[in-house]
Amino acid sequence: MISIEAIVRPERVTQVTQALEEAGCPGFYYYNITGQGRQRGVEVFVGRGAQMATRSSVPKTVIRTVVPDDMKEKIIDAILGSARGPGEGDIGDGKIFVSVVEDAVRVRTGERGEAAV
Amino acid sequence: MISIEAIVRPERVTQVTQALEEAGCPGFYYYNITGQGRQRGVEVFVGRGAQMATRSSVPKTVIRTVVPDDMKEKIIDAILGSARGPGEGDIGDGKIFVSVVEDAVRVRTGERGEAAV
Amino acid sequence: MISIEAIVRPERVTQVTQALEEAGCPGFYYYNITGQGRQRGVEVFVGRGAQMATRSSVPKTVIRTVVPDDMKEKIIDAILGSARGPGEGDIGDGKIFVSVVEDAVRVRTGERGEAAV
Amino acid sequence: MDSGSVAWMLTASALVLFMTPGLAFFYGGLARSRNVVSTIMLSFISMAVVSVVWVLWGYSLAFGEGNALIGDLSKIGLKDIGINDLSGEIPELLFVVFQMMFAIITPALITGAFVERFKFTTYLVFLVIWVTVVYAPIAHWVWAGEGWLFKAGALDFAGGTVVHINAGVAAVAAALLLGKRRKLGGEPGNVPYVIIGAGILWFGWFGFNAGSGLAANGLAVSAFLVTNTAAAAAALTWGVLTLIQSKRMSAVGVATGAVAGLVAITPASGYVGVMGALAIGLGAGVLCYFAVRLLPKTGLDDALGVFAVHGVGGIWGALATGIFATVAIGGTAGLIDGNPGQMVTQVIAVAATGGYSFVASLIILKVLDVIPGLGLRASERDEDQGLDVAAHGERAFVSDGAD
Amino acid sequence: MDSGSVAWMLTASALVLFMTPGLAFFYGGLARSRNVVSTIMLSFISMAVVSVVWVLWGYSLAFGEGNALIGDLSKIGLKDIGINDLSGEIPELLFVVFQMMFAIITPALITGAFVERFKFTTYLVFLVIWVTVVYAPIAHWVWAGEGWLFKAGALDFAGGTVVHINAGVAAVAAALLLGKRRKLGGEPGNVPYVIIGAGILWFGWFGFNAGSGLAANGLAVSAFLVTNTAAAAAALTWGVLTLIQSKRMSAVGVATGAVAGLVAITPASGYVGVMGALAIGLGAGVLCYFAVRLLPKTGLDDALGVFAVHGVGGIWGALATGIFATVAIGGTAGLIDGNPGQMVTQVIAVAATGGYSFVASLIILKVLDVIPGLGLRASERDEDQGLDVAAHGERAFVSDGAD
Amino acid sequence: MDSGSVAWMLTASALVLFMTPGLAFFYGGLARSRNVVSTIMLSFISMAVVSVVWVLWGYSLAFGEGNALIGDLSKIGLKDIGINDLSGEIPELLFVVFQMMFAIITPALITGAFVERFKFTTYLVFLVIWVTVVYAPIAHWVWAGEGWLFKAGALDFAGGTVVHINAGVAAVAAALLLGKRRKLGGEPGNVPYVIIGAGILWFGWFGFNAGSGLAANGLAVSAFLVTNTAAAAAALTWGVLTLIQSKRMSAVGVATGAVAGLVAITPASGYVGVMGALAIGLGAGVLCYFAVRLLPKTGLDDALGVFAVHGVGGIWGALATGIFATVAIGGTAGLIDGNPGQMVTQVIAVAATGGYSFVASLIILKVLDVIPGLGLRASERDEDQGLDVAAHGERAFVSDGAD
Ligand SMILES: Nc1ncnc2c1ncn2[C@@H]1O[C@H](COP(=O)(O)OP(=O)(O)O)[C@@H](O)[C@H]1O
Ligand SMILES: Nc1ncnc2c1ncn2[C@@H]1O[C@H](COP(=O)(O)OP(=O)(O)O)[C@@H](O)[C@H]1O
Ligand SMILES: Nc1ncnc2c1ncn2[C@@H]1O[C@H](COP(=O)(O)OP(=O)(O)O)[C@@H](O)[C@H]1O
Repeated sequence: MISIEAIVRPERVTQVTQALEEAGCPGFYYYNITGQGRQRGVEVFVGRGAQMATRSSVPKTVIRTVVPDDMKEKIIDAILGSARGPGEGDIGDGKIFVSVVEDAVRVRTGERGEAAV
Repeated sequence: MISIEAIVRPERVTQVTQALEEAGCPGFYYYNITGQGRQRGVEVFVGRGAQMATRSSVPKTVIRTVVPDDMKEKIIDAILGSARGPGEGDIGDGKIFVSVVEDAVRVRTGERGEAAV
Repeated sequence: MISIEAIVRPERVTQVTQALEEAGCPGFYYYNITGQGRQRGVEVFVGRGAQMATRSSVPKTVIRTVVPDDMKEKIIDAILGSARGPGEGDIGDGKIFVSVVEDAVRVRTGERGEAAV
Repeated sequence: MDSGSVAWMLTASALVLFMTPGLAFFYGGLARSRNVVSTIMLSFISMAVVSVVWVLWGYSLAFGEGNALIGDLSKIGLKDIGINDLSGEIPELLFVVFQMMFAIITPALITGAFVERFKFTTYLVFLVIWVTVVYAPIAHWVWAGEGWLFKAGALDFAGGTVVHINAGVAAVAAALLLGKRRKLGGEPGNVPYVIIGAGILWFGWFGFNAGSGLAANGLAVSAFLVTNTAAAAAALTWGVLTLIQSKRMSAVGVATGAVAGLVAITPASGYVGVMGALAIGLGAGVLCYFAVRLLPKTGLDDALGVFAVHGVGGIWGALATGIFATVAIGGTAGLIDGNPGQMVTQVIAVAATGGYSFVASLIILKVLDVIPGLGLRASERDEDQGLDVAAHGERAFVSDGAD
Repeated sequence: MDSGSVAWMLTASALVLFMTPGLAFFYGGLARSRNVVSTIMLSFISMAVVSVVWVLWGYSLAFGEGNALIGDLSKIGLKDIGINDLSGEIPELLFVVFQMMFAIITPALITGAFVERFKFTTYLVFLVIWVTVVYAPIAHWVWAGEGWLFKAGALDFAGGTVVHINAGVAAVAAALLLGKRRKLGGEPGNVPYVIIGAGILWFGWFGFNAGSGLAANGLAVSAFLVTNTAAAAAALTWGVLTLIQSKRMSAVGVATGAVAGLVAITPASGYVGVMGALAIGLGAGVLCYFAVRLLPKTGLDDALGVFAVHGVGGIWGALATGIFATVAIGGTAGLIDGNPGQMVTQVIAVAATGGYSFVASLIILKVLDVIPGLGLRASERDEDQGLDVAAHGERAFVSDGAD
Repeated sequence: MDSGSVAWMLTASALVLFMTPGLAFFYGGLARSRNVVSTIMLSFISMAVVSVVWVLWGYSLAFGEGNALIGDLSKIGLKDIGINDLSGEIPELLFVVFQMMFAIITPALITGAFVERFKFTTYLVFLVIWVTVVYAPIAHWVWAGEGWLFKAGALDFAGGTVVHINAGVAAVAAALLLGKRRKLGGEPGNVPYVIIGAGILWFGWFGFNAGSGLAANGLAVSAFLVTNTAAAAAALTWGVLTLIQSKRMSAVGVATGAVAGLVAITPASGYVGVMGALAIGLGAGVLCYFAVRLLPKTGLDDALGVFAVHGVGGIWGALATGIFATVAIGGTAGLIDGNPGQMVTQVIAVAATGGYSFVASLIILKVLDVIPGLGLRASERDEDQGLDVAAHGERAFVSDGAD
């Protein structure tokens, strides 16, 4: 099994999760993070609303799913096809990281391995 | 070392962490996520409180611990024994994912490997 | 590629992320968690402000970065050099976990592997 | 000068002012969380802008003598109004202040249709123009001695036409021109904000309605009582409807119901008794509930349902005033008391204020849309990012550590 | 009709109404975060339900002439009360309104014992019955001219027995029948909500107590002063006790202390001077603090400590009124002023109101528990999931992106 | 006794009391999120501590007859003040109450310089001493019949010197002795709290200023009007300045601007007309905006900019009173009306109150710093961890599941 983690723009979460469902992804979860990469942050007010500072980090959302190895490309394609903003490829659209998962257990049944995913 | 991640119901966090402590788990951390799997979400009000929509995702909590390889089954058992809701095995009780951790460092001391966990 | 996850004190996030930037880290993200380890929690008021209980967990922040393998030690050093509290090595300063990442994809371009990080 | 009435009207003015931050939270809680600050600001800034406009020329246009359609510039900058000049039992300046609070909240109500996509700088210009060109004349028609609707005998004790219908139809005009949000609203971002907002609105509305008689007397008391009764009846009605709908009672629904009841009783509050108030509240609960459910099907993105609540509730209230008005309270009979003619007047008032507001608001917004450098709609990028950061350089909530 | 008194009583009524959303936040902040909406709703919905009950029959049962035990139906639907009919210096309808606000908040206070597990639909029925069967009679006993406790000379200026003891013992009855929550409370979910709630309560309590003389006069001022003094003294006392306990001063403790002081001064506010108020506040701080610490050891899950604060504080206040009442303020002497007999009357009032409320509340709840389709307790699954979603279809906070 | 004035002053007192929780949220929202509770508590606890100090000895020291510099102990514990003893048209006890609310909020204002690092237990001691040694004398100078500034004809209608300059310079003294926070502030932690706080402050300020004439009359109305006008003008000014600065309008900036305008109009509110108020608001917006931008460059960590807003705004207001005062409103002419001498008096009042407050606050804080067991600054560990947990054993927000 592999774990696929996609760091995406928060406003794309609905689209990406829909695409995952359509791609047959059995389950996933997501959470908000603060990210920093090439995308430069924004100017924000600090203190009592008269001074500004640049915040280099931006809000992102991580969507993670654990799937059988053979779904890898399908899932990646689903994410690539749904996570891009309106501009078709802007800095800050995010990343996907893939890593190996050794084992999985379904709490309800105690099932192991791919059957548990 | 291995990383064990358990996705559980938020209301079971206290029980699971207690079980982990009892199983001799050296440390762990947890955070809230939004999950989607077989468990169907709930109907919620949207807008100004007269229309409803089904939210397919549900709040869950991830509990993660990194432990020496040989503690794997003990930890899994502890989680299985504590994460199930009152119904003894309901859809949505959650999953456990196990993966390999290559190295660990204790910030305080700089210790490496299993000693750092 | 490897994934480096550092669990640090929330009040050290600015220092650590700065150190990461200086170490040439291409990107990272962070999120708040609740952690438990050797560090004992604090006494807090419960209920209506007359009874106390000990909360064993403490707020921490996870900072995660995915980097080429050869940056491992540089990144770890950067974290070790910036994550420690004023006391130079207190219990609760945190941990670093290293694991393997198989693949990476840049959403914007579809680039793969180290080029995507 | 009656010091008791001065005391009450000072209080009532403060209460009505406080409604605007209340509205800011009510609307802010309904918006998605990356637009909380911007939604709040749409209401809050009205306190700053309209206060200034009102003392400079707004009051004079609304309540200067003028003609049947509009006041004049005789009171510009409030000149020549001494601190002891009276308007009835209270100083005229107190009337200025009390009326100012109404002028502040009315455009703020419209902004429920603007949220998550209106360009803030354009909104500032809109505020100035709309209060001048739409609000002041309608207030003059209905409440000034020379106003044609006032003379025609239209009953609007505290602003059903001037405030609510006016704001409700302006919201429709705005939704038409603005178009849909890129991402439609889902669950409200912060239900407690909605509740505290509704609580403040309910509290402040006592000033709004019970202050509209401009005196501390039996009529004020009656207005207070019927205001509370209608709010309660509508809140309960809405709550029960959601319970029937889904076995769950929506807190946002109850809060919205309360506001719908408050809207509907507004024009009637000086004319009807407690039984009339129960009927008005019940009617408001039912009508606005179905309006909130059904109006989105038109495809119009009146984001927070301003027309469904203030438009529908305001129209119902204006008509219900014609139905339930009773001589024993306000000296005028309505339909039930045997005066069907009042209904005609009420319909005219609704049509005239609604019609004028719709057309004028549409024109104003259209003009603002095409002026280079203005334009109604924030950029797609800003809308996606959320207007809090894009238009105000602020995030609502910043936690420690990872933020 | 004195316009100054009308002005003040309009304000006071609005202030007391505002206390209920304040209480909603106070309690809402103490609950765990997945029950914020439901806890808030338990208070907020009382504004909708009780307002209607009150104008329909509640007021008549409480203040209609009747006999020593209960009013009658002569004022049902407030019929025949004209807008200029007086009750003392103010219109009777203003008395109706002011008293309504007390009837709204009293059952809301009880709900601190209901949180996180009471079935909401049953609660709606409970509200109607409890106000009718428990609140109205007790209000009649203590405040109506014919009421037996009134005639016996029991002193309760603003509701120590009628409101606080009443709510406090009803909470015990509820906790007994409901049983424990599946997961007991830990840290409060939202401390700022507790503080803003306490702030609103403190603010509104000026209306509650200083309005209870029904006039804008020296007695109202005195009640205002002692109210503030007792609140401050109790807040400070509680804060210092937590400091002694743990070297930390609990903000929730200070807020709770303030409420305890406000509760205790309520019956006394028209009878005692500022030194009496300091003593009452100090006593309330100490007694309620230890009650909050010790009562959970009984095993009773009075979740937010309603009895510890309102029961204990109310009893202390009722007795303290008998101790500290002074002729110079309210015309009646207490123990210190040489009238030990007053203590007897106060004890009788405490026992009678507490006893009746306990028994009647227990019976009502028991009956509701066994009626098919009702029942007191939410299902285990709903309780685990949190009542916000289960009973209201809403989450308190929804953030963007991952939610 | 005029019941209308009593009604208004009861209301005004309640409004001013409510400002302190408002300030608690205003400041609390500006702090970083692990110091929300502690920042709120710095304000909130003042209600508990100062209320007690005031009735025990504070009022007597401030308003007991005494001499030109300080009152006496003749009214200690408010002894011998009967409930019907008058002070002008209202009971003296009402004057006691109203003034108490000012004594509560003044030290709370200072705490904007304390946040995130002041030791809470030391703060409790500071509160008692500061109100006694700094606040009471200055109030006596300016407002008591015997006070030397009062006699000198210094104009301060509602507390520009006594409250704002006083708090502003005390904040500088505190920042000097405390030193910088270990981690300077960034984005405000909770913008909606800032807005609701500002909304409550604006609302409550009507009591503050329009109550300061101690009667419900034309002057109160005028004060109300100019208060609103200056707040609006300053809020708008600040908002526009941020728009110029960054094309974004800061909500926190608008809220701060409103407060700056309210501060500046405070001393002037009984003396100037609406045009003066516009000028004062505009000036406050500009001056305080630049003060907030520039003062941090001094290296002084006045964390929430207390001096920049209350000090600069207060000084501007005091001088502007001398400029814009007009006989038609308050009976005294200012510079524009041809009385340049008033400016001299105003400068003296600013210098005297500011100078005394600065020196006395510095000494008090220095002494507290060196007393063993006290000390001004929390430990490094506590500061890092955040004072909510360290000093109050509480976290502001606890969510379910992972918390
Ligand atoms: N090496 C990395 N490790 C972990 N997260 C990263 C890394 N690089 C980028 N990210 C995350 O991905 C997000 C998008 O990356 P960014 O460099 O801004 O844009 P792009 O992926 O389009 O080049 C960042 O905000 C950060 O959250
Ligand atoms: N393939 C997956 N990858 C990641 N998380 C998953 C996956 N499947 C399920 N989950 C998580 O586990 C939770 C429980 O899964 P669900 O399918 O609802 O119940 P069950 O595990 O009992 O079959 C989901 O809410 C989701 O958060
Ligand atoms: N085995 C573990 N697995 C996952 N997280 C851990 C583990 N041990 C510790 N942690 C995390 O690291 C934090 C610091 O650990 P702790 O034992 O308190 O201090 P130290 O690392 O200095 O010994 C904990 O709060 C927890 O979040």
